Amino acid sequence: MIRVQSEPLDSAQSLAAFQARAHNAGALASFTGLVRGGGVSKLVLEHYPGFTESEIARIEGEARKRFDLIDTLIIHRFGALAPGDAIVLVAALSTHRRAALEAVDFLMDYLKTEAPFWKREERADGSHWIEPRADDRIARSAWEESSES
Amino acid sequence: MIRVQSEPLDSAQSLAAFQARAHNAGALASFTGLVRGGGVSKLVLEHYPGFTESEIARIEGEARKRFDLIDTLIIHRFGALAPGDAIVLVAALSTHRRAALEAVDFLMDYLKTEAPFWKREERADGSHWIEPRADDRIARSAWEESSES
Amino acid sequence: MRVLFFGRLADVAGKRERQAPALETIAALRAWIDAEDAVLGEALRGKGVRIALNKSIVHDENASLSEGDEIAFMPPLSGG
Amino acid sequence: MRVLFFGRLADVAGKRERQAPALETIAALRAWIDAEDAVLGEALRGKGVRIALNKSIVHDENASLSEGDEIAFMPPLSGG
Repeated sequence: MIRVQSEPLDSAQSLAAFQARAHNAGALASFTGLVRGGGVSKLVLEHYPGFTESEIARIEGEARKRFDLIDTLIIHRFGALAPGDAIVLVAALSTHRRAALEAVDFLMDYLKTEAPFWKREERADGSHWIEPRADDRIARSAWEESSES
Repeated sequence: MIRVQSEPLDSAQSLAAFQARAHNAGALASFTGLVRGGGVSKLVLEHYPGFTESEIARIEGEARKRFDLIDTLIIHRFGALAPGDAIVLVAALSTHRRAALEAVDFLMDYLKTEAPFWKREERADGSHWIEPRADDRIARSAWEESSES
Repeated sequence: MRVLFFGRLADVAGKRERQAPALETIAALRAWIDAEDAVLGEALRGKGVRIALNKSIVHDENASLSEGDEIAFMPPLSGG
Repeated sequence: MRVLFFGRLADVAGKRERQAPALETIAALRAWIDAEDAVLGEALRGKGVRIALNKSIVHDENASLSEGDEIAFMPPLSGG
Protein backbone atom coordinates (compact mmCIF):
# COMPACT_ATOMS: atom_id res chain seq x y z
CA MET A 1 0.00 0.00 0.00
CA ILE A 2 1.24 3.48 -0.86
CA ARG A 3 0.06 6.74 0.67
CA VAL A 4 1.40 10.22 -0.03
CA GLN A 5 -0.24 12.53 2.45
CA SER A 6 -0.06 15.93 4.11
CA GLU A 7 -1.75 14.60 7.28
CA PRO A 8 0.48 13.66 10.22
CA LEU A 9 1.91 10.17 9.97
CA ASP A 10 1.29 8.00 13.02
CA SER A 11 3.81 5.33 12.24
CA ALA A 12 2.93 3.05 15.19
CA GLN A 13 -0.76 3.01 14.30
CA SER A 14 -0.05 2.46 10.61
CA LEU A 15 2.31 -0.40 11.46
CA ALA A 16 -0.29 -2.01 13.72
CA ALA A 17 -2.86 -1.96 10.88
CA PHE A 18 -0.27 -3.34 8.49
CA GLN A 19 0.77 -6.09 10.91
CA ALA A 20 -2.88 -7.12 11.28
CA ARG A 21 -2.77 -8.10 7.60
CA ALA A 22 0.26 -10.31 8.24
CA HIS A 23 -1.54 -13.64 7.78
CA ASN A 24 1.25 -16.18 7.61
CA ALA A 25 4.17 -13.74 7.65
CA GLY A 26 6.82 -14.39 10.24
CA ALA A 27 8.80 -11.20 9.70
CA LEU A 28 7.88 -7.51 9.78
CA ALA A 29 10.65 -4.97 9.22
CA SER A 30 10.12 -1.23 9.24
CA PHE A 31 11.88 2.08 8.99
CA THR A 32 10.61 5.47 10.09
CA GLY A 33 12.41 8.63 9.00
CA LEU A 34 11.98 11.52 11.44
CA VAL A 35 12.65 15.23 11.10
CA ARG A 36 15.84 15.99 13.01
CA GLY A 37 16.08 19.01 15.26
CA GLY A 38 19.45 20.72 15.48
CA GLY A 39 18.34 24.22 14.55
CA VAL A 40 15.66 23.29 12.04
CA SER A 41 12.34 24.91 12.90
CA LYS A 42 10.43 23.46 9.97
CA LEU A 43 10.95 21.04 7.10
CA VAL A 44 8.83 21.62 4.01
CA LEU A 45 8.42 18.81 1.51
CA GLU A 46 7.20 19.58 -1.97
CA HIS A 47 5.99 16.80 -4.26
CA TYR A 48 4.61 16.41 -7.77
CA PRO A 49 1.08 15.04 -7.38
CA GLY A 50 0.50 12.06 -9.64
CA PHE A 51 4.13 11.67 -10.63
CA THR A 52 5.33 11.17 -7.05
CA GLU A 53 2.82 8.37 -6.47
CA SER A 54 3.63 6.62 -9.72
CA GLU A 55 7.37 6.79 -9.09
CA ILE A 56 6.91 5.32 -5.60
CA ALA A 57 4.74 2.58 -7.13
CA ARG A 58 7.55 1.81 -9.56
CA ILE A 59 10.08 1.58 -6.70
CA GLU A 60 7.71 -0.65 -4.72
CA GLY A 61 7.28 -2.87 -7.80
CA GLU A 62 11.06 -3.26 -8.02
CA ALA A 63 11.22 -4.37 -4.38
CA ARG A 64 8.37 -6.86 -4.84
CA LYS A 65 10.18 -8.33 -7.83
CA ARG A 66 13.52 -8.54 -6.06
CA PHE A 67 12.49 -9.85 -2.63
CA ASP A 68 10.11 -12.56 -1.52
CA LEU A 69 7.51 -10.33 0.15
CA ILE A 70 3.94 -10.81 1.30
CA ASP A 71 3.14 -7.11 1.49
CA THR A 72 4.75 -3.69 1.58
CA LEU A 73 3.73 -0.35 3.08
CA ILE A 74 5.05 3.06 2.07
CA ILE A 75 3.65 6.23 3.60
CA HIS A 76 5.32 9.55 2.75
CA ARG A 77 4.46 12.99 4.05
CA PHE A 78 4.48 16.25 2.12
CA GLY A 79 3.87 19.78 3.36
CA ALA A 80 5.26 21.40 6.52
CA LEU A 81 6.76 19.17 9.21
CA ALA A 82 8.20 19.93 12.65
CA PRO A 83 11.23 18.29 14.32
CA GLY A 84 10.29 14.82 15.59
CA ASP A 85 7.55 14.36 12.96
CA ALA A 86 7.68 11.20 10.86
CA ILE A 87 8.48 11.95 7.19
CA VAL A 88 8.33 8.44 5.87
CA LEU A 89 7.34 4.96 7.00
CA VAL A 90 8.42 1.91 5.05
CA ALA A 91 7.50 -1.63 6.10
CA ALA A 92 7.78 -5.08 4.59
CA LEU A 93 6.14 -8.36 5.55
CA SER A 94 7.75 -11.62 4.56
CA THR A 95 8.04 -15.19 5.70
CA HIS A 96 11.79 -14.56 6.08
CA ARG A 97 13.47 -11.93 8.15
CA ARG A 98 16.30 -11.34 5.70
CA ALA A 99 13.90 -10.54 2.85
CA ALA A 100 11.91 -8.15 5.06
CA LEU A 101 14.99 -6.29 6.32
CA GLU A 102 16.66 -6.09 2.91
CA ALA A 103 13.46 -4.86 1.27
CA VAL A 104 13.18 -2.00 3.77
CA ASP A 105 16.83 -1.09 3.18
CA PHE A 106 16.32 -1.22 -0.60
CA LEU A 107 13.11 0.84 -0.49
CA MET A 108 14.74 3.55 1.62
CA ASP A 109 17.79 3.75 -0.66
CA TYR A 110 15.53 4.14 -3.68
CA LEU A 111 13.14 6.60 -2.05
CA LYS A 112 16.12 8.76 -1.05
CA THR A 113 17.35 9.04 -4.61
CA GLU A 114 14.31 8.48 -6.84
CA ALA A 115 11.14 9.56 -5.07
CA PRO A 116 10.07 12.97 -6.38
CA PHE A 117 10.22 15.12 -3.26
CA TRP A 118 12.11 18.32 -2.64
CA LYS A 119 12.99 19.38 0.88
CA ARG A 120 13.43 22.85 2.26
CA GLU A 121 14.69 23.46 5.78
CA GLU A 122 13.77 26.57 7.68
CA ARG A 123 16.41 27.77 10.10
CA ALA A 124 17.05 30.97 12.00
CA ASP A 125 19.24 32.17 9.11
CA GLY A 126 16.60 31.47 6.47
CA SER A 127 15.37 28.78 4.17
CA HIS A 128 17.59 26.19 2.43
CA TRP A 129 16.85 23.52 -0.18
CA ILE A 130 18.38 20.16 0.70
CA GLU A 131 20.24 18.44 -2.09
CA PRO A 132 20.59 14.66 -2.06
CA ARG A 133 23.73 13.38 -0.38
CA ALA A 134 26.47 11.63 -2.31
CA ASP A 135 26.36 8.61 0.02
CA ASP A 136 22.65 8.16 -0.72
CA ARG A 137 23.49 7.83 -4.41
CA ILE A 138 26.30 5.41 -3.63
CA ALA A 139 23.97 3.26 -1.48
CA ARG A 140 21.49 3.07 -4.33
CA SER A 141 24.15 2.20 -6.90
CA ALA A 142 25.25 -0.73 -4.75
CA TRP A 143 21.86 -2.36 -5.35
CA GLU A 144 22.28 -2.02 -9.12
CA GLU A 145 25.63 -3.76 -8.95
CA SER A 146 24.22 -6.55 -6.81
CA SER A 147 21.44 -7.19 -9.33
CA GLU A 148 24.00 -7.75 -12.07
CA SER A 149 25.93 -10.35 -10.14
CA MET B 1 15.84 -1.08 27.03
CA ILE B 2 15.42 -4.83 27.41
CA ARG B 3 12.28 -6.66 28.45
CA VAL B 4 11.77 -10.43 28.66
CA GLN B 5 8.11 -11.00 29.32
CA SER B 6 5.30 -13.53 29.26
CA GLU B 7 2.70 -10.78 28.64
CA PRO B 8 1.53 -10.20 25.06
CA LEU B 9 3.82 -7.93 23.08
CA ASP B 10 2.08 -4.98 21.45
CA SER B 11 4.82 -4.03 19.07
CA ALA B 12 3.11 -0.91 17.69
CA GLN B 13 2.52 0.54 21.14
CA SER B 14 6.04 -0.31 22.30
CA LEU B 15 7.49 1.30 19.19
CA ALA B 16 5.41 4.44 19.72
CA ALA B 17 6.76 4.79 23.26
CA PHE B 18 10.28 4.17 22.02
CA GLN B 19 9.92 6.70 19.19
CA ALA B 20 8.74 9.32 21.71
CA ARG B 21 12.23 9.12 23.23
CA ALA B 22 13.80 9.82 19.84
CA HIS B 23 15.02 13.34 20.66
CA ASN B 24 17.31 14.21 17.81
CA ALA B 25 17.26 10.84 16.05
CA GLY B 26 16.40 10.89 12.38
CA ALA B 27 16.12 7.15 11.91
CA LEU B 28 14.08 4.43 13.59
CA ALA B 29 14.41 0.87 12.31
CA SER B 30 12.53 -2.07 13.73
CA PHE B 31 11.89 -5.75 13.30
CA THR B 32 9.01 -7.77 14.68
CA GLY B 33 9.14 -11.57 14.62
CA LEU B 34 5.69 -13.17 14.49
CA VAL B 35 4.55 -16.74 15.11
CA ARG B 36 3.83 -18.31 11.73
CA GLY B 37 0.72 -20.37 11.19
CA GLY B 38 1.01 -23.30 8.80
CA GLY B 39 -0.21 -26.03 11.09
CA VAL B 40 1.28 -24.71 14.32
CA SER B 41 -1.36 -24.38 17.02
CA LYS B 42 0.97 -23.06 19.69
CA LEU B 43 4.59 -22.02 20.10
CA VAL B 44 6.07 -22.38 23.58
CA LEU B 45 9.23 -20.47 24.45
CA GLU B 46 11.27 -21.51 27.42
CA HIS B 47 13.95 -19.23 28.84
CA TYR B 48 16.50 -19.20 31.67
CA PRO B 49 15.49 -16.35 33.98
CA GLY B 50 18.45 -14.15 34.81
CA PHE B 51 20.77 -15.71 32.25
CA THR B 52 18.51 -14.86 29.30
CA GLU B 53 18.36 -11.21 30.31
CA SER B 54 22.11 -10.94 30.85
CA GLU B 55 22.88 -12.60 27.51
CA ILE B 56 20.52 -10.20 25.72
CA ALA B 57 22.21 -7.30 27.52
CA ARG B 58 25.57 -8.55 26.27
CA ILE B 59 24.25 -8.73 22.68
CA GLU B 60 22.79 -5.24 23.00
CA GLY B 61 26.13 -3.97 24.33
CA GLU B 62 27.88 -5.39 21.25
CA ALA B 63 25.45 -3.54 18.97
CA ARG B 64 25.91 -0.26 20.87
CA LYS B 65 29.68 -0.61 20.52
CA ARG B 66 29.54 -1.45 16.84
CA PHE B 67 26.95 1.03 15.56
CA ASP B 68 26.37 4.72 16.21
CA LEU B 69 23.06 4.42 18.08
CA ILE B 70 21.02 6.73 20.27
CA ASP B 71 18.94 3.99 21.82
CA THR B 72 17.90 0.38 21.36
CA LEU B 73 14.81 -1.61 22.33
CA ILE B 74 14.60 -5.39 22.68
CA ILE B 75 11.41 -7.07 23.89
CA HIS B 76 11.25 -10.86 23.85
CA ARG B 77 8.32 -13.07 24.82
CA PHE B 78 8.43 -16.36 26.65
CA GLY B 79 5.60 -18.76 27.46
CA ALA B 80 2.83 -19.92 25.15
CA LEU B 81 2.17 -17.96 21.94
CA ALA B 82 -0.43 -18.34 19.21
CA PRO B 83 0.05 -17.85 15.43
CA GLY B 84 0.21 -14.14 14.63
CA ASP B 85 1.56 -13.21 18.07
CA ALA B 86 4.75 -11.15 18.22
CA ILE B 87 7.69 -13.13 19.64
CA VAL B 88 10.29 -10.41 19.49
CA LEU B 89 10.55 -6.69 18.80
CA VAL B 90 13.91 -5.11 18.10
CA ALA B 91 14.30 -1.41 17.37
CA ALA B 92 17.19 1.01 16.98
CA LEU B 93 17.27 4.80 16.96
CA SER B 94 20.14 6.60 15.28
CA THR B 95 20.89 9.82 13.50
CA HIS B 96 21.67 7.71 10.42
CA ARG B 97 19.42 5.24 8.69
CA ARG B 98 22.19 2.82 7.80
CA ALA B 99 23.30 2.46 11.43
CA ALA B 100 19.69 1.91 12.56
CA LEU B 101 18.97 -0.72 9.91
CA GLU B 102 22.26 -2.56 10.34
CA ALA B 103 21.89 -2.61 14.13
CA VAL B 104 18.46 -4.26 13.83
CA ASP B 105 19.85 -6.81 11.41
CA PHE B 106 22.82 -7.52 13.72
CA LEU B 107 20.63 -7.78 16.84
CA MET B 108 18.28 -10.25 15.15
CA ASP B 109 21.15 -12.40 13.88
CA TYR B 110 22.64 -12.55 17.38
CA LEU B 111 19.32 -13.13 19.16
CA LYS B 112 18.61 -16.03 16.79
CA THR B 113 21.86 -17.78 17.68
CA GLU B 114 22.83 -16.54 21.15
CA ALA B 115 19.73 -15.55 23.11
CA PRO B 116 18.88 -18.35 25.58
CA PHE B 117 15.43 -19.41 24.44
CA TRP B 118 14.18 -22.83 23.43
CA LYS B 119 11.15 -23.17 21.20
CA ARG B 120 8.64 -25.96 21.05
CA GLU B 121 5.95 -26.09 18.39
CA GLU B 122 2.67 -27.82 18.99
CA ARG B 123 1.13 -29.39 15.92
CA ALA B 124 -1.63 -31.91 15.28
CA ASP B 125 1.00 -34.68 15.31
CA GLY B 126 2.52 -33.61 18.61
CA SER B 127 5.16 -31.36 20.07
CA HIS B 128 8.55 -30.61 18.46
CA TRP B 129 11.59 -28.74 19.69
CA ILE B 130 12.94 -26.30 17.11
CA GLU B 131 16.68 -26.41 16.54
CA PRO B 132 18.45 -23.32 15.22
CA ARG B 133 18.80 -23.19 11.45
CA ALA B 134 22.17 -23.45 9.77
CA ASP B 135 21.59 -20.20 7.85
CA ASP B 136 21.03 -18.35 11.13
CA ARG B 137 24.49 -19.43 12.27
CA ILE B 138 25.96 -18.41 8.93
CA ALA B 139 24.33 -14.97 9.14
CA ARG B 140 25.82 -14.45 12.58
CA SER B 141 29.28 -15.60 11.49
CA ALA B 142 29.25 -13.00 8.70
CA TRP B 143 29.22 -10.24 11.34
CA GLU B 144 32.30 -11.74 13.01
CA GLU B 145 34.16 -11.70 9.73
CA SER B 146 33.15 -8.11 9.02
CA SER B 147 34.47 -6.98 12.41
CA GLU B 148 37.90 -8.34 11.57
CA SER B 149 38.20 -6.47 8.29
CA MET C 1 1.37 23.97 -22.59
CA ARG C 2 2.06 24.02 -18.86
CA VAL C 3 5.61 24.25 -17.57
CA LEU C 4 6.19 23.28 -13.93
CA PHE C 5 9.17 24.08 -11.72
CA PHE C 6 10.02 22.21 -8.55
CA GLY C 7 12.27 22.79 -5.57
CA ARG C 8 14.85 25.55 -5.99
CA LEU C 9 13.90 25.93 -9.67
CA ALA C 10 10.53 27.38 -8.57
CA ASP C 11 12.45 29.97 -6.53
CA VAL C 12 14.50 30.93 -9.60
CA ALA C 13 11.39 31.03 -11.80
CA GLY C 14 9.55 33.12 -9.18
CA LYS C 15 6.58 30.79 -9.60
CA ARG C 16 5.80 27.12 -9.71
CA GLU C 17 3.97 27.09 -12.99
CA ARG C 18 4.09 28.95 -16.26
CA GLN C 19 2.12 28.82 -19.50
CA ALA C 20 4.17 28.49 -22.67
CA PRO C 21 3.02 28.90 -26.29
CA ALA C 22 2.67 25.72 -28.37
CA LEU C 23 6.21 24.55 -29.10
CA GLU C 24 7.39 21.48 -30.99
CA THR C 25 10.19 20.13 -28.80
CA ILE C 26 11.73 20.50 -25.37
CA ALA C 27 14.73 22.08 -27.08
CA ALA C 28 12.39 24.73 -28.52
CA LEU C 29 10.83 25.23 -25.09
CA ARG C 30 14.30 25.79 -23.61
CA ALA C 31 15.02 28.42 -26.29
CA TRP C 32 11.77 30.20 -25.47
CA ILE C 33 12.58 30.17 -21.72
CA ASP C 34 16.12 31.45 -22.43
CA ALA C 35 14.66 34.41 -24.29
CA GLU C 36 12.12 35.13 -21.53
CA ASP C 37 14.42 34.61 -18.53
CA ALA C 38 18.07 33.79 -19.19
CA VAL C 39 18.83 33.14 -15.50
CA LEU C 40 16.04 30.57 -15.32
CA GLY C 41 17.17 29.02 -18.61
CA GLU C 42 20.63 28.56 -17.14
CA ALA C 43 19.25 27.06 -13.90
CA LEU C 44 17.24 24.52 -15.92
CA ARG C 45 20.54 23.28 -17.38
CA GLY C 46 21.93 22.74 -13.88
CA LYS C 47 23.50 19.47 -12.78
CA GLY C 48 21.00 16.72 -12.09
CA VAL C 49 17.94 18.56 -13.42
CA ARG C 50 15.49 16.05 -14.91
CA ILE C 51 12.52 16.63 -17.15
CA ALA C 52 9.15 14.90 -17.03
CA LEU C 53 6.74 15.07 -19.95
CA ASN C 54 3.19 14.33 -18.83
CA LYS C 55 4.59 12.75 -15.67
CA SER C 56 7.09 10.48 -17.39
CA ILE C 57 10.82 11.12 -17.38
CA VAL C 58 12.16 12.11 -20.83
CA HIS C 59 15.79 12.14 -21.88
CA ASP C 60 15.33 13.05 -25.55
CA GLU C 61 15.02 16.81 -25.83
CA ASN C 62 13.84 16.44 -29.42
CA ALA C 63 10.80 14.42 -28.41
CA SER C 64 7.84 16.20 -29.99
CA LEU C 65 5.38 18.11 -27.81
CA SER C 66 1.64 18.46 -28.24
CA GLU C 67 -0.82 21.06 -27.09
CA GLY C 68 -1.89 20.47 -23.50
CA ASP C 69 1.38 18.79 -22.58
CA GLU C 70 2.75 19.23 -19.09
CA ILE C 71 6.50 19.65 -18.87
CA ALA C 72 8.18 19.58 -15.45
CA PHE C 73 11.72 20.65 -14.58
CA MET C 74 12.94 18.87 -11.47
CA PRO C 75 16.17 19.46 -9.55
CA PRO C 76 17.80 16.47 -7.80
CA LEU C 77 15.23 14.59 -5.74
CA SER C 78 15.43 14.05 -2.02
CA GLY C 79 12.76 11.70 -0.72
CA GLY C 80 12.71 9.52 2.35
CA MET D 1 23.96 -28.15 43.93
CA ARG D 2 21.15 -27.48 41.46
CA VAL D 3 21.32 -28.94 37.98
CA LEU D 4 19.00 -27.40 35.38
CA PHE D 5 17.95 -28.85 32.03
CA PHE D 6 16.49 -26.77 29.20
CA GLY D 7 14.62 -27.49 26.00
CA ARG D 8 14.69 -31.12 24.85
CA LEU D 9 17.16 -31.99 27.62
CA ALA D 10 14.38 -31.41 30.18
CA ASP D 11 12.26 -33.95 28.26
CA VAL D 12 15.08 -36.49 28.43
CA ALA D 13 15.69 -35.77 32.12
CA GLY D 14 11.96 -36.02 32.82
CA LYS D 15 12.23 -32.83 34.87
CA ARG D 16 13.69 -29.37 34.56
CA GLU D 17 15.72 -29.41 37.73
CA ARG D 18 17.58 -31.94 39.82
CA GLN D 19 19.55 -31.80 43.06
CA ALA D 20 23.04 -33.31 42.93
CA PRO D 21 25.37 -34.08 45.83
CA ALA D 22 28.37 -31.78 46.34
CA LEU D 23 30.80 -32.56 43.51
CA GLU D 24 34.13 -30.98 42.72
CA THR D 25 33.98 -30.48 38.95
CA ILE D 26 31.60 -30.58 36.01
CA ALA D 27 33.38 -33.74 34.87
CA ALA D 28 32.50 -35.32 38.22
CA LEU D 29 28.93 -34.13 37.86
CA ARG D 30 28.74 -35.78 34.44
CA ALA D 31 30.01 -39.07 35.92
CA TRP D 32 27.34 -38.89 38.63
CA ILE D 33 24.60 -38.24 36.04
CA ASP D 34 25.92 -41.11 33.85
CA ALA D 35 25.54 -43.47 36.79
CA GLU D 36 22.05 -42.20 37.64
CA ASP D 37 20.69 -41.97 34.08
CA ALA D 38 22.91 -43.09 31.21
CA VAL D 39 20.49 -41.88 28.52
CA LEU D 40 20.47 -38.40 30.01
CA GLY D 41 24.26 -38.46 30.35
CA GLU D 42 24.53 -39.22 26.66
CA ALA D 43 22.06 -36.46 25.73
CA LEU D 44 24.11 -33.95 27.73
CA ARG D 45 27.07 -34.76 25.47
CA GLY D 46 24.96 -33.97 22.38
CA LYS D 47 26.10 -31.58 19.66
CA GLY D 48 25.85 -27.93 20.60
CA VAL D 49 25.00 -28.49 24.28
CA ARG D 50 26.44 -25.67 26.37
CA ILE D 51 26.94 -25.46 30.10
CA ALA D 52 26.39 -22.43 32.31
CA LEU D 53 27.80 -22.26 35.81
CA ASN D 54 25.93 -19.75 37.94
CA LYS D 55 24.56 -18.16 34.77
CA SER D 56 27.91 -17.81 33.00
CA ILE D 57 28.98 -20.03 30.12
CA VAL D 58 31.84 -22.39 31.07
CA HIS D 59 34.00 -24.33 28.68
CA ASP D 60 36.41 -25.88 31.18
CA GLU D 61 34.85 -29.02 32.58
CA ASN D 62 37.49 -29.16 35.28
CA ALA D 63 36.50 -25.81 36.71
CA SER D 64 35.87 -26.40 40.43
CA LEU D 65 32.34 -26.35 41.78
CA SER D 66 31.17 -25.09 45.18
CA GLU D 67 28.15 -25.90 47.27
CA GLY D 68 25.08 -23.95 46.16
CA ASP D 69 26.30 -23.72 42.56
CA GLU D 70 23.75 -23.78 39.75
CA ILE D 71 24.78 -25.78 36.70
CA ALA D 72 22.63 -25.55 33.55
CA PHE D 73 22.75 -27.83 30.51
CA MET D 74 21.45 -26.01 27.44
CA PRO D 75 20.80 -27.47 23.98
CA PRO D 76 21.30 -25.18 20.93
CA LEU D 77 19.51 -21.85 21.46
CA SER D 78 16.80 -20.49 19.26
CA GLY D 79 15.82 -16.93 20.13
CA GLY D 80 14.23 -14.25 17.98
